[in-house]
Amino acid sequence: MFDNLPVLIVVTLLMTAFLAPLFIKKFRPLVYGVANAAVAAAACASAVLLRYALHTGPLYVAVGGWEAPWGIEVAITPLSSFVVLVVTSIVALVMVSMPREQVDWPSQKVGWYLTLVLLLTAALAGMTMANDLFNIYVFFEVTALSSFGIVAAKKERNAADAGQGGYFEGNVDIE
Amino acid sequence: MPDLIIREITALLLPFIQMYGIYVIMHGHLSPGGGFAGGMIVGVSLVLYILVFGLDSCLRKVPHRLSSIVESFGTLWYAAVGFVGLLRGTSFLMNKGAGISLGTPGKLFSSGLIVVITLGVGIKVASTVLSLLYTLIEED
Amino acid sequence: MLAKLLHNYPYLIAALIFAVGCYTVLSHSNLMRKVIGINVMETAVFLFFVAAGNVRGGRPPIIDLQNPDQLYVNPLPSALVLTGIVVGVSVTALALALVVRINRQFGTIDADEIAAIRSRENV
Amino acid sequence: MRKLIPALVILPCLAALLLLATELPPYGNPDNPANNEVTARYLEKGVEEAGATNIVTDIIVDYRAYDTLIETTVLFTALIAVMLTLKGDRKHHA
Repeated sequence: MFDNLPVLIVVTLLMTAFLAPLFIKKFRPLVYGVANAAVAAAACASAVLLRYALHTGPLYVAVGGWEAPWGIEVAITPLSSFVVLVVTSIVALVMVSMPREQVDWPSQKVGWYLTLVLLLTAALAGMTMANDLFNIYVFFEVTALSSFGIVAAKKERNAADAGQGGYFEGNVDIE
Repeated sequence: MPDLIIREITALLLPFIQMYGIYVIMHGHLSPGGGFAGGMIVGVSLVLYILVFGLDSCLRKVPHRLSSIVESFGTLWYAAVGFVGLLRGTSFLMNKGAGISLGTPGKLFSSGLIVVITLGVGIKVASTVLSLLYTLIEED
Repeated sequence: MLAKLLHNYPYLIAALIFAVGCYTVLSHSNLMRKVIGINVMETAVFLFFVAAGNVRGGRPPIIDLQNPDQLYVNPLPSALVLTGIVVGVSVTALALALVVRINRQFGTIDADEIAAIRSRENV
Repeated sequence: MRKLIPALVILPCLAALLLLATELPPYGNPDNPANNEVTARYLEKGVEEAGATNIVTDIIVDYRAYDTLIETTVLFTALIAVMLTLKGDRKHHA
């Protein structure tokens, strides 16, 4: 019954992220609202999954219908759905205070920043639920790139240096 | 602005490079290549255009705003194709299992959603290469 | 042992390229050279993956429908490396953007000079 | 000094990697553990199940399509992060 819900959590956040920079100029409050609603919906969905995993047992979804050695498997265990719930609800709470913090930012920058936050949330959720090593690697790259971008978004000149340092250390870790 | 020979030869070659890129995108399921390789070829042809004819001339033909929008919609296209399987009552990103006809293997219009996805990825990669170059070399 | 190493020559070359890239990253303080070194290391990893999937005498994994019984190389490492290459391109793009911004804000792309500037500021 | 210390660090690592290369299965052997039943199914049933004669396309766009969706997202993320890094503080945007 919940077979598509784990993938839909990730994909909904991704689609919101793709649309955010396109509409930010004309509908700035609306984009804030939709982004926050998407993260909140992801939190609700993960709560549903947590309840399912606790009552019925773990859920293993074969994405695209291909079984585990051939396709990608997504695992919903009590632990993974709990971590997703924690991540998404923290981001949802943080995003409530975002419009007030970013009043003097230009619209375009707000759009890119929101996109990166949504991508980071989606990638963290997806990485937690993934049950496939290569899938974890790809999600890890999204996490890394979006967090470097968020770090370097500040105006101070140390921010770029910090992003660069994170890039080198992160890459050496991967390889 | 480079000299006459470079400009003329580039003008002569560009359509063929882009045609080859589109060929690689369209035949991704039959021959080596696919969305990423073909999109990269089309994108690199636009990079060549910028190198030879200058940034302003390319910005007039393909504005930065347009390439960003195409980029966003290319990624959205992939996710939207994934919903086809969902709407037919099966799993996300399903191709044959969702009851889509695969056609005759080896023909150009075969393999169901693979062609559709490859086309979207190709357009997206081409516009990403162009947008990245715009962002990196534009002056403030 | 040397004969076995020479028989596994793609792995030998991958290890050498990896060491060259790692040495470039560690020994230079210029950020551009560090980015190049990381790209060289990536190339070594991709070479290792593709070589691990090779089958001697195998054809490229494009099925010939007329004569079905052929030996094909392993398609899975190629598919994974394709993803890896795209990821490498994106990471390189972001690294170059960070280098451009560091150059704009510090006026240099040398890691040692940046560290000196920052330590002078923080005193 | 700048050149010597990295070389001293890397040479033992290189020796370890070369030692590893001698222990790996012989290059190009069809019986290697990398060519297992997963690959066999891709090669035997790929055309029938996914429809494309190029097996690599079958794998990345059908069997592992979720990975490729995230991969295009990586490109998108990189572009947005580059824009935020370089143009975040511009007052007006084209």
